Amino acid sequence: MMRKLTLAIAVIAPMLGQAASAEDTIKIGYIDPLSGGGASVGEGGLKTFQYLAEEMNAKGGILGKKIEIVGLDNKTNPQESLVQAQKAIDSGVRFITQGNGSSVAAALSDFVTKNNTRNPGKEVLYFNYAAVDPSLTNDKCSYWHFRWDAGSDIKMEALTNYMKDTPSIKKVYLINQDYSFGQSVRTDARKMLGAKRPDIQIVGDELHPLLKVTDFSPYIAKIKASGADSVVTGNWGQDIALLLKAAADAGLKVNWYTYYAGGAGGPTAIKQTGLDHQVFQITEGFANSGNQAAMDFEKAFRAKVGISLWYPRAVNEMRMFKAAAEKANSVDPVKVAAALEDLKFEVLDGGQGLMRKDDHQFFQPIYISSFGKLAANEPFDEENTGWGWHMVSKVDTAQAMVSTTCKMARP
Amino acid sequence: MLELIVISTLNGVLFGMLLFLLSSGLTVIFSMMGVLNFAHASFYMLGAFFGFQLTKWIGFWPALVLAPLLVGAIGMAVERYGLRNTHKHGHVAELLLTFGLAFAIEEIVSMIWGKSPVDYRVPALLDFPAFTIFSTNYPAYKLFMLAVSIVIFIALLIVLKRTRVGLIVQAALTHPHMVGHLGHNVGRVFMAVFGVGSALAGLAGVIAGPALVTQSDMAAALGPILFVVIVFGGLGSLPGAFIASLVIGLVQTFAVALDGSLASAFGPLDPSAGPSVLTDIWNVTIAQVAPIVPYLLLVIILIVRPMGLMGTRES
Amino acid sequence: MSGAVSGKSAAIEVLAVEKRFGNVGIIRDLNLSVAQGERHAIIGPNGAGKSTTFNLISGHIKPTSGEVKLNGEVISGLQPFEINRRGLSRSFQVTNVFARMSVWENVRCAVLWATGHRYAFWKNVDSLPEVRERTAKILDDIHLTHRRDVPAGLLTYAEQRELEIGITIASGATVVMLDEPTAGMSNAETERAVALIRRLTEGKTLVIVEHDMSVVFGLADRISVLVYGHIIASGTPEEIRRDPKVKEAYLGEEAH
Amino acid sequence: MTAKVTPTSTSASNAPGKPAGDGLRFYGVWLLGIAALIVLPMLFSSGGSLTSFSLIGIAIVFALSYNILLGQTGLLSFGHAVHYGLGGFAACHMMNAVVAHKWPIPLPFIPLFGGLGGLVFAIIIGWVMTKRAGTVFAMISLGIGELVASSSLILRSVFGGESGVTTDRTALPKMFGWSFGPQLQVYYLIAFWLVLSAIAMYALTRTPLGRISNAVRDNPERVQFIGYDPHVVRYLAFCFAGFFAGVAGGLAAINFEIANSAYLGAIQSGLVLFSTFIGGTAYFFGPILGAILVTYLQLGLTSVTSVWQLYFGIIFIGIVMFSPGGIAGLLMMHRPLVRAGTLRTVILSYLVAVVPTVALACGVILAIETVARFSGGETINLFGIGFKPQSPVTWIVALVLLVGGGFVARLSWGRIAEAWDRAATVARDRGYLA
Repeated sequence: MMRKLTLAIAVIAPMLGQAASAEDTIKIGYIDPLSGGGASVGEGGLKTFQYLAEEMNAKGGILGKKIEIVGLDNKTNPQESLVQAQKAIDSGVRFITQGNGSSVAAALSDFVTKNNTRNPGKEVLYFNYAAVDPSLTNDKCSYWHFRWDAGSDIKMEALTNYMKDTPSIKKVYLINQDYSFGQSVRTDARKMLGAKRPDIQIVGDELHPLLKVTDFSPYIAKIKASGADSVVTGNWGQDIALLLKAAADAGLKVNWYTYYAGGAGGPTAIKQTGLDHQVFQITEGFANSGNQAAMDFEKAFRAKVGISLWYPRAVNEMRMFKAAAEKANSVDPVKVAAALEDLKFEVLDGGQGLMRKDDHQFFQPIYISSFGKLAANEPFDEENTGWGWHMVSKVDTAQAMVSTTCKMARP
Repeated sequence: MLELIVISTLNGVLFGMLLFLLSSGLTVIFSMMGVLNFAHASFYMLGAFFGFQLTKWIGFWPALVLAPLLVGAIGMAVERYGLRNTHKHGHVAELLLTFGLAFAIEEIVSMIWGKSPVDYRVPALLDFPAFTIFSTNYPAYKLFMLAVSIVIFIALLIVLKRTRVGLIVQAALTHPHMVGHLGHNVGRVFMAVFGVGSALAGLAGVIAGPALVTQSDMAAALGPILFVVIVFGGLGSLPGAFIASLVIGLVQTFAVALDGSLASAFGPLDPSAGPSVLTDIWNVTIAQVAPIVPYLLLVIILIVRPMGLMGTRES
Repeated sequence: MSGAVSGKSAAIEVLAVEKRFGNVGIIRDLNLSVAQGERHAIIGPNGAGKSTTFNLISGHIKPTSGEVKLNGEVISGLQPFEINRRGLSRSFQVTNVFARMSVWENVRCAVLWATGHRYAFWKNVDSLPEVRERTAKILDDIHLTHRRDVPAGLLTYAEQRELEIGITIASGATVVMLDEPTAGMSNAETERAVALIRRLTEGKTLVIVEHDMSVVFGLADRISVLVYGHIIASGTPEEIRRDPKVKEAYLGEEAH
Repeated sequence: MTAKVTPTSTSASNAPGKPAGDGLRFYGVWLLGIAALIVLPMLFSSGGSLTSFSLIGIAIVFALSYNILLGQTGLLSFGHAVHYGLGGFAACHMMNAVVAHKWPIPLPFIPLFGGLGGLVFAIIIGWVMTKRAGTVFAMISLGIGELVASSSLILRSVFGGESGVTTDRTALPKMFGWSFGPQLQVYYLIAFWLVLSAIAMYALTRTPLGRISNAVRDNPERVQFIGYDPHVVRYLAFCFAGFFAGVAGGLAAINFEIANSAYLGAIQSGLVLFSTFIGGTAYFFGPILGAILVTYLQLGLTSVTSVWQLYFGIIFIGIVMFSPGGIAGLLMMHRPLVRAGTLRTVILSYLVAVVPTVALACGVILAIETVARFSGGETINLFGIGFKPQSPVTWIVALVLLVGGGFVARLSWGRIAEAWDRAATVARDRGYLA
């Protein structure tokens, strides 16, 4: 009986303790993997947001309120994300940010939308900093979802614009993770390359299991056998690092057009392959962009956090959040959402960005950079390899706009 | 195409031999003690992480010897202080103990070494292409892995055929009930077998670590395949485990290499029909289903030949 | 070897049954006939194949060749439960009860099929009057009513042997086979068990394997002597006592 | 608590023909449970509590369904989540179909379709799987689990690929004017199904099939000689377990309004095994305790420590090694002592052991957290005392607690064993213990 009683008390006690948060802090729920396969990426993101929050707090926060980042582990699992989101909301969080996994993003967007319809007055905003599935701003778009990363279609638009003018590309091999994002990369690549460079041959189109392959050498053997000169891949996390590692082992020499080669482990793997300026990345910013403010920020960030800034968009997100709150003179999610719509903003790496009202997609300049030996004016290397990112091409905001099919349901 | 076949065969045999290093220990432990060691893949992971850490401290070659010994010692401790005490509660309890252990080991590993892959490099001595076949390099390290696996395989054969413990193990494989009649030595024999099995798994981890990815979920990824191997080969059959390891290794590697789908064989379906289960199955490539091929094999063998490929016992 | 009682088919008929494990023949050309209502004992030295014979008849193992008939119907090749449903029930030499279940549950489970409840998942097992009565009766018969709620695994050895008999007869099978029911019992316990067996198998066909010759000769109507997987003699206790082959092969060596 | 006592208890059984008082108590417990379910959300009405209660309710149904296999029939499954997940998908598709075709089926009936989803798969795959029990069944269940989980990513039209299938529970026809938008209404829906399923599953243990399942668990060989085919028994039990797991999955689908491949996966299968075993498989209420504890720890510990799963593992290993009957087994061990009136001495020995045991536990926690936070350097907060993971003081405290606490705890456990033996002897003499 005693045991039962203590158990009961133990069960109940923490439930009582869920008091509302103090009014003078703005809690942002960071929902991303902090354990399991995606943890390295998730932890990097968490540190980035915490750094940004500290930086803002040091300058007085937003409208005098301090910002607190609440890290919530979703184990890259949609249900777990919903549990964590609910938990966060109950503890006073009104802004959620998440990036890893489009399936999580879709679930969260859906959850937030339902939550806001069912709990008027307790609205929650969802800031998406990295889930790039185009459907999030097209058929599944939501008024409460804002995306700072460029959708995968936008990135592919920029990439194919670059490839169009590179006549050496003749045979392209597509290798992607077998899930919604990987599939949208492959479909967009086929469609856009077909339109812009019909002479390019797609010699392979591979989908492999997400985050499960430990040895890519069979895939590399296939790429080799296909005679491809370029590979396009949306792989991220260990899937890009191991892919490049296997390529290095097999001595495969092709040009790699990637979305996320800059993630953890990627630069090290590229250095090992010896592919000097043959691995390309499409981003909304990078360390050696040449923009002085961005480079200063990068320097301070690296000194403090110990990793390079993977997410310049996180900077844009947080600063724009602040701008919107100040514009609305409120941190009420409904007012912030309204203020964010069509908000123009000078992004970290320079140039004007726009949060489009139609689909809540942020449009900004897109960069294509290559990884290799650094020039004198490029101070930042990656993962202590001595190599770093080098500007190849910049696509301006106007050229990186794509149309949307979003039929936004407004409250 | 020929190039693909040669490379895939090499990779497949290599993966198969790695699987055998693990499944041999698992099979012997299962036959003798009736315990399906759920934590066997965790010992493999420990081998990889110990290998990584020791390589950092004292270099790869000493680590190659020391790390498996360490893992073997841990295995023996698990047998002595864990399984032996649980034995009285039956095989299910023993199985659950190893299940819990696998869980705890994964957590401890990720607690100490983190959750992201560690930078476990191929030793410089072996970091060169061994040969080039149709312009594809084959890394020397992989040949080294293959060599180590084969050496261990031969050593195992000799031990089983020539030594007393080997004879006991063999007897146990064919007549599991006989193990009870080993007398007062039974505890020590169990401990030794468990230790050697774990050490073999550890060795597999040390050599696989640099070639594959060394991270805290590597055990969970490999474990289920391991069970498929020993059920497929026939519980308690070492030759069965050997053949199954190679079959699964080759099948998985070749499945990745193949692009065929029903659509490519018989032409696309009428697109107006819209998406359905049929279109999913129709359009999926063999490469995409590669990860589920082992489990499909498992189901097929259970229907066709429930005791497994070489198995003689029903359970 | 006598055949069936005229007019009725034999309860059990074993016809030229052979059992080999690999190359080793354990049972060769086994012929046995047990008449309805007869108490038949099978005796023989250790390793003669008595338990194997039991296993062959009850379907625990399948004969390599030959036939087993129950009440005239061929049952060799059937699963044990199919044979059981046709009215043959057996006990085990090594105690084989449901250790974690209570004595009551043990007996009741054995009653369920025979009372027609089979795999029913829509009936409350506690509110089946005929099951309850029959279980209670059997518990009473085996003198374990006072231990009804004790897990079977915690009974004393003799109690477990009694429970074993109770489970065996619970289904009301007409043919009951008991494998060394008194093994390991003291004299007093044995006497009690024999009385119990006699009472419980009243009107049924009984086949019993037993080492204790006093039990065998006191209980059996007929006896078969099994040596090296072959029946060398079959007859009334008197006939067996006098049979020279038996004396030579069995009674001569092992005085019981 | 390793006293030499009787191995395990009887099954989830009640002796027949109980006196009227027992019957009253029996219904009393159920009514009390139902009353608690009704009152709980009134006492704790925050969204977080409601979510927790809902998840716990789902976990209880799931764990009870699992115990039909493990506790009742002796089948150790590593792939039970397959039925849970398929139930979830079935429920989601059903909800979408109801909305699309405007069928007059309100939300409260949806879990039934989840159950059917789990059941259908069990019927299809179960016959092959249940051919054998024990380790072989365990491995096959693991393989099937992996097969289904991986296949779900390939059969996109049914499983919606990585992102799964979403649905809107409020779009279904209303019942009693409830929209089932607010979590409170969902909670009551779950509670209703929890009660319904629990009663059904309890009733199942008291049917001929339920009892024969126990017999198959204890001795499948003998069952064949009392007229039953153990394969059929296992198969039927497997189907029932599949059905109720499907109901749980359907409830989860309603709660989350999404079903995806994670429902089917190894993690979910492992969790239900943990819950059931930690709670105790030998008693009907064991899995309920386990599900409450594990779900609660899962929700609560995650925010306290990043290595919460390690604590899970340690608890689980501890239970396997020292108390295979789980929490329920530990509790019920005391019943004969209570009846014999000898509990007091044992309780006293417990009280003596509390301090060193807690000290030992603190030592373990401190040691683990020191390792876990060593690189990060976050302070460990234990009972309001802050410990720095890099500080030698922390290490010494941990070591002292571990070694000292461990030593004294062992002594005190010896005392418990002695006290227990004495109490048990008396209980045995008085006839309350066999």
